[in-house]
Amino acid sequence: MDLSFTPEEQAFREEVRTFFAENLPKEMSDAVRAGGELTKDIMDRYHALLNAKGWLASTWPEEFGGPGWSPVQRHIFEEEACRAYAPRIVPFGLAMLGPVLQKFGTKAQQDHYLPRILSGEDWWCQGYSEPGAGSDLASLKTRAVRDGDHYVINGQKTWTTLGQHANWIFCLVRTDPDVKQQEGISFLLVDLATPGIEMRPIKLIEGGHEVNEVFFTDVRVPAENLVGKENQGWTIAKFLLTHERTNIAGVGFSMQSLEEVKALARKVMRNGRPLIEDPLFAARVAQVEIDLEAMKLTNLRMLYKAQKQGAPGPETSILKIKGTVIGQELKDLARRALGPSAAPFPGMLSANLDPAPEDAAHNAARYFNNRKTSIFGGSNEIQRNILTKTMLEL
Amino acid sequence: MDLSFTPEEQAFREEVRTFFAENLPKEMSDAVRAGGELTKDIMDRYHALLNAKGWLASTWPEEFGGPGWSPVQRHIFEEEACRAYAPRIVPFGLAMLGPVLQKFGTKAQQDHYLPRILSGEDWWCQGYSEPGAGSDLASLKTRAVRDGDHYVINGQKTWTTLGQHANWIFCLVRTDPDVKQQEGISFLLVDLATPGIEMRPIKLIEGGHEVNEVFFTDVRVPAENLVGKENQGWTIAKFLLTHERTNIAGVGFSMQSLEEVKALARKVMRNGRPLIEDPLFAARVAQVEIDLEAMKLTNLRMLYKAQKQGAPGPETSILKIKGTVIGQELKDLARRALGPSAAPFPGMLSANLDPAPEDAAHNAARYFNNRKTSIFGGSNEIQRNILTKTMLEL
Amino acid sequence: MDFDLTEDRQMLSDSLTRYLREKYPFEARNKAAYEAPYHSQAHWEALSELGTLYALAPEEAGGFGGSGFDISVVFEAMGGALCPEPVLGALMASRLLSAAGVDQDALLSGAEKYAVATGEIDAWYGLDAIGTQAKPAGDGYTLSGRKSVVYGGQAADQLLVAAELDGKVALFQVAADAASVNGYGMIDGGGAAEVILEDTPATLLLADAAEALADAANAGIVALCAEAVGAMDVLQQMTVEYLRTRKQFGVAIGKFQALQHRAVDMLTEIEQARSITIKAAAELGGPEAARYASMAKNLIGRAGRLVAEEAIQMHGGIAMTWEYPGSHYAKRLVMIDAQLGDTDYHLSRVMAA
Amino acid sequence: MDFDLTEDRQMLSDSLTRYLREKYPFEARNKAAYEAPYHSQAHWEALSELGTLYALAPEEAGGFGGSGFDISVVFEAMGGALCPEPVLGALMASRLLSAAGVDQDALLSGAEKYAVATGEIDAWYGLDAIGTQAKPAGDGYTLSGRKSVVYGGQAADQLLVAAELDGKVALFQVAADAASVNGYGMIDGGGAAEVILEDTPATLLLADAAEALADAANAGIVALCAEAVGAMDVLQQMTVEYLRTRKQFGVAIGKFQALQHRAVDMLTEIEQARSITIKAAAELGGPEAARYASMAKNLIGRAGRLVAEEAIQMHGGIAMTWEYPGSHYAKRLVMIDAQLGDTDYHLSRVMAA
Repeated sequence: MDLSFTPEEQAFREEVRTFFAENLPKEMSDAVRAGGELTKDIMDRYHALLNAKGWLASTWPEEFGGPGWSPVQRHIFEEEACRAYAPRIVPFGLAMLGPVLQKFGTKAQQDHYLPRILSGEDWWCQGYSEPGAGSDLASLKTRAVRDGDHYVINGQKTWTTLGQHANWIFCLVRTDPDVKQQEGISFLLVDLATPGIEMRPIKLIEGGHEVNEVFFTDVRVPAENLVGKENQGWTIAKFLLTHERTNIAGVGFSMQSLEEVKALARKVMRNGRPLIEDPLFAARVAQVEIDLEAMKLTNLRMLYKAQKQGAPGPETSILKIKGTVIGQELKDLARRALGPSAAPFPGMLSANLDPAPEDAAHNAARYFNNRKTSIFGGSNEIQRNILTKTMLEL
Repeated sequence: MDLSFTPEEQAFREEVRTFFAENLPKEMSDAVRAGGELTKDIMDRYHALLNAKGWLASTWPEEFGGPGWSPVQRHIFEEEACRAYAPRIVPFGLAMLGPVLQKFGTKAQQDHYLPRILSGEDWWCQGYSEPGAGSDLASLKTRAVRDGDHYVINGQKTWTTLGQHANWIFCLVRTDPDVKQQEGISFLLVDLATPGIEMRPIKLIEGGHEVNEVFFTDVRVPAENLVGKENQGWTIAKFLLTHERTNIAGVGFSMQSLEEVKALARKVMRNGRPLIEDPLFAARVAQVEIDLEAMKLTNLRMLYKAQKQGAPGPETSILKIKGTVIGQELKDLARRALGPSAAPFPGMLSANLDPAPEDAAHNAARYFNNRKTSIFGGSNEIQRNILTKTMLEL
Repeated sequence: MDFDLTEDRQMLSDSLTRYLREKYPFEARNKAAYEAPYHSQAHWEALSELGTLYALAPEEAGGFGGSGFDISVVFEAMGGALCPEPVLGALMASRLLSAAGVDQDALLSGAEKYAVATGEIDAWYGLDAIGTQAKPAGDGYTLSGRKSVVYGGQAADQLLVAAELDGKVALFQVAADAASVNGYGMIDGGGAAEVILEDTPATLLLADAAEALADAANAGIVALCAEAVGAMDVLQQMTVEYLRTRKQFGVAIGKFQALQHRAVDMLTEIEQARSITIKAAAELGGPEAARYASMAKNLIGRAGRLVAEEAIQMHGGIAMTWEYPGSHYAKRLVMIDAQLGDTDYHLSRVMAA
Repeated sequence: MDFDLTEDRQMLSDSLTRYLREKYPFEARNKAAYEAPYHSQAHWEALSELGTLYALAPEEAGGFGGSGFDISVVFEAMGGALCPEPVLGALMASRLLSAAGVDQDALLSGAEKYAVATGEIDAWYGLDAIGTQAKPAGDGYTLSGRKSVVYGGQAADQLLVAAELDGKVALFQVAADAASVNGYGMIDGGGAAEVILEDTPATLLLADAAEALADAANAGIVALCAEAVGAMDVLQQMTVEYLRTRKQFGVAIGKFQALQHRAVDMLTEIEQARSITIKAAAELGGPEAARYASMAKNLIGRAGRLVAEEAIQMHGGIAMTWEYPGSHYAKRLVMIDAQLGDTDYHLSRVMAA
């Protein structure tokens, strides 16, 4: 039993910290601190910055251009990125499609697509969920019919995050409607410039544009864009959903939020005294700080286990459930700390008129937006079902 | 919309309050305050005191010797009884069997049994639950087979509260095993002196003797002891379970507990100051006080509705759920307030050695004992199932 | 004891509810709530004509209501429709004008819209730390300071402003066009303003306004609690309806017991919220008004958050969208906590009592 | 980073667990736990022979352990069996004797049982309000005061007593038979004592004991947290097993989703409790020991209550009975909160930091 990092890991942490200190442009960290939506330009430039260093594709093996990091190194990188208020890496190409192509793709697909992900030439988005298939993903209805050397897609995808920036989409489609649900699904790569595709924004609860609907009408996709075998898509989907779960607890982001909440509570006044001196608010902060401190260890314990076993186990669902609850509680505190000054619609007021301190004007919007975290990526209810079966065996 | 009581109701409250002030022996209220188990003698004498006043059978119509109170009067009586630290009325004969006999019993049964309940000659206990039939009461297995002018009972009942004091038991028994569960059940009155009955104590979590198991081996019961028709028992059981729910929220008891917690928190010291000055503890108290204040109104609203409709509706399950949660929270605070002095097994120490203040030595025992309230009388899970069907229609 | 509405109040409730449902449906509501001036003058006038504002004032002030139950009837109906009209300001101003003995015909007819400006960046909920200062100037006074997040301020004709005068909190009336009023929209709809006062001319209404402001706050709290109850009822109904119709894994998700039990817990808290609001309404104007207002606002703050979060979670993604009305109910229920004192502020008041 | 036990600790854990399961089964435990002297001398000796006490002290004190992880291994095993033996007093006393530089062979061999007497009726958790007074008397000292709920005091040979001397909290050793030790049993099993000191002869160990007492408390907290984790694991397993086997309405109740999800939430909190206990164990003896001990004790207090109450509720009536072992686990998990500072006390310490 030893909670310390090895000297090599400590040195790695220093290296990452120094890299961010020296190379992350202030405008990027300022934009992250401000809490609004990031521009495509910022995300592109951040990716380029990491790619130049060889750190962009943290989960990829070296043979494909990844840094060859251990899970612990990836964890350290994520912590330090949060600490530096770096943007998040957009996961669709790097954390999702990349590993899929590495495992299921042809050599030709790997050679073609992977470098374009790293270079930023392709921005991928995800075509998984459908209006009628949320938690029950396998019930998806979007059809792809083989027609010569093409598939013809008809149907609709939804919750396509940052699709407005993307030029490619990977989709789960139904290629055989006559077999058991899970057995008739395929995984297709689709150029968004193909005729018949329409992407429409979905405005979210807080007013932001983050997700989209994608409509497919007789969209012809070359058969070579099939990944894996026809009707093997469910295997790929499951691989993708369980593959990259090391950052599922969002510990780094919660540490960031905790720091923000504490700074805010020292700054804002309530009843003539700094809010942090209000014992009820201070108790809320301390309570979630304790839960987060425990979650850090829970996360490391499961990381350690995953590293030993070679893959994360079903117990990572605990990280998803508790991690999102902690993150949401912190966003609640950040909003609560502001009192009425949380209420103005973000972006309407100049900084000198905004009653909220700088960087806090989006706190209510972030609270509402953050409710998604317990819904997407397998809702917390689905995670409880998984744990019921796997850990409790009920 | 008017929350005030009528002048008549106010006068009634005064009358009850005066009665308790003038007539309730101090040893009784002291015993209730102390929080341990009450002796049979105290309960008998308390019943006699109320019976002499004509107030014992608060739910009975006047024709059977009840006071003919409205639901609001009953509510006022209960509040005042709690305020005076009067013992609880033992419900098995008065609140349960009495109304059953009045609705389903023969004239002969009514004439024989009802006066004996009032006089205290008979102490009834309840034979409902079985080891395998808790929440799923209708699955009960205790058999009664007709043999001439007798029924012969074999089986086992459990959770028979205060059965150690009883001379009679009313039982649900299976008289027809070949029909749908609910249709083969009958309601029988059994003299506990009948050969073949054995009552064994169940020691509870906190060490008290409050409930019992009852074993029936070839117990011969006269057929005239059947209430209602054979195989009509489930109708009676449902009537009994839903009939007397006005005090289900336990508001009076919770008000009593709140007062005790506040008094205790003013008395005991923590970190050199009275506990009530600890903002975290004070916040716990204030929070449950608010919930209780709301519950008082929720209770009155449902009482009002029941009075208008003639019977309580399914929404009274809300009273059970929230009422028990509030009561349990208060018992938790009463234990928590004591710190380590809650831990000594009650009754082991003389008052001068007991580290807990007088009347608080049972606080931990009461906390543990009180966990039963969300389990018995239809567990809170069963109440949620009921509300799902009736109020949410899901 | 009587938990039924009087016939008059029932009629008011029905007519308001019907108007809001038929004439101010959700698309119109969202347009008014999120586009300047963050309410609709036409609907404001129509609601005024229905007697909404008169119901908030007693007969001696020219109205026909003014009790806690009159207030809760109006605001529960408004909450059910998420009505963004600045009626709260009218209510609180009416209480203050009554206390000052000032005529309020223009308020009650809806001809003039009032906003009450008490909160400041360092003094949101109490009056102790108010920084706005009053100075005598000629026959009247001038005010200097900043009032923050003045609900309804973006649309107000008149502002009632709390300011320090001779070591006491006094109440002044300021014509909105005499001050720098910077209006904006709110994340949950409706509007507010930052009000900058710089030697702004003002009329003194009450030299010692603490009691009147406390009464106005208590009335405002009853209003907000009733509004929340109205909104919770609707959001609960939406959620249950969604549970009935949305299918996953081949069955309606309302068949999943874990969701059933959580929906029951929502229902339970809503009934508790309704109860404490009735209690606060009954006590309004009496000696215990502040205590029960605090109890109510605390419970509403907790219940509102629970109902909002659980409704979103049980809906799933759809309730995360702007298009789905439920999301706006959820936002209102969360944000209402920050008006007139939040959960913790009011818990502290109950603790101190 | 390494979350596996060392081979030595794994062996200790295994041998303790095996002993407790095979030689100290539940009926024997209940008899010892609830009948005077509220532990079993024979089992105490056997556990001592297994090296239990030596594992709690470092080599320089004559033991072979003494780190946070040694402590947590021992107490997690004891918690799993609800072992009522007074090992906690030995642990805390060992830390104090080490700080005082006093030989502790009799303690580590189990020959003498120690209890640590700090708490008083008006000063349960902190040292600030301690009322027991020390006076010089001849070559030594005498103590006067009352120490309350001294865990293990009913069985102790030696008492280590915190008392005020020259305005500081000092530490004294008192032979149990020199004081008035009034033993009793606890509602969750095991024993304690009220210790009345009236000019009782005492040996000064540390004139300024604040730091040593804080260290002993931190070690005790790690022990209690590990004990709770051991007990929670067992109670969780019992509950899940009951959910698998108990049938109502014709199906195992573990098929009801509402119960499934609550059982998952128990599991989650237990994993969190395990994590924070590991953290507190790792930090024991370091500069942040008190902070992480407080975090751990707070989380354990909350998780323990949740697991206890949910286990009882999901079992139903059976877990309300003395006969069912689960009820005793539930009691221990609730009552452990009151030892060495409860949920709120430790939350306050984290808030203050």
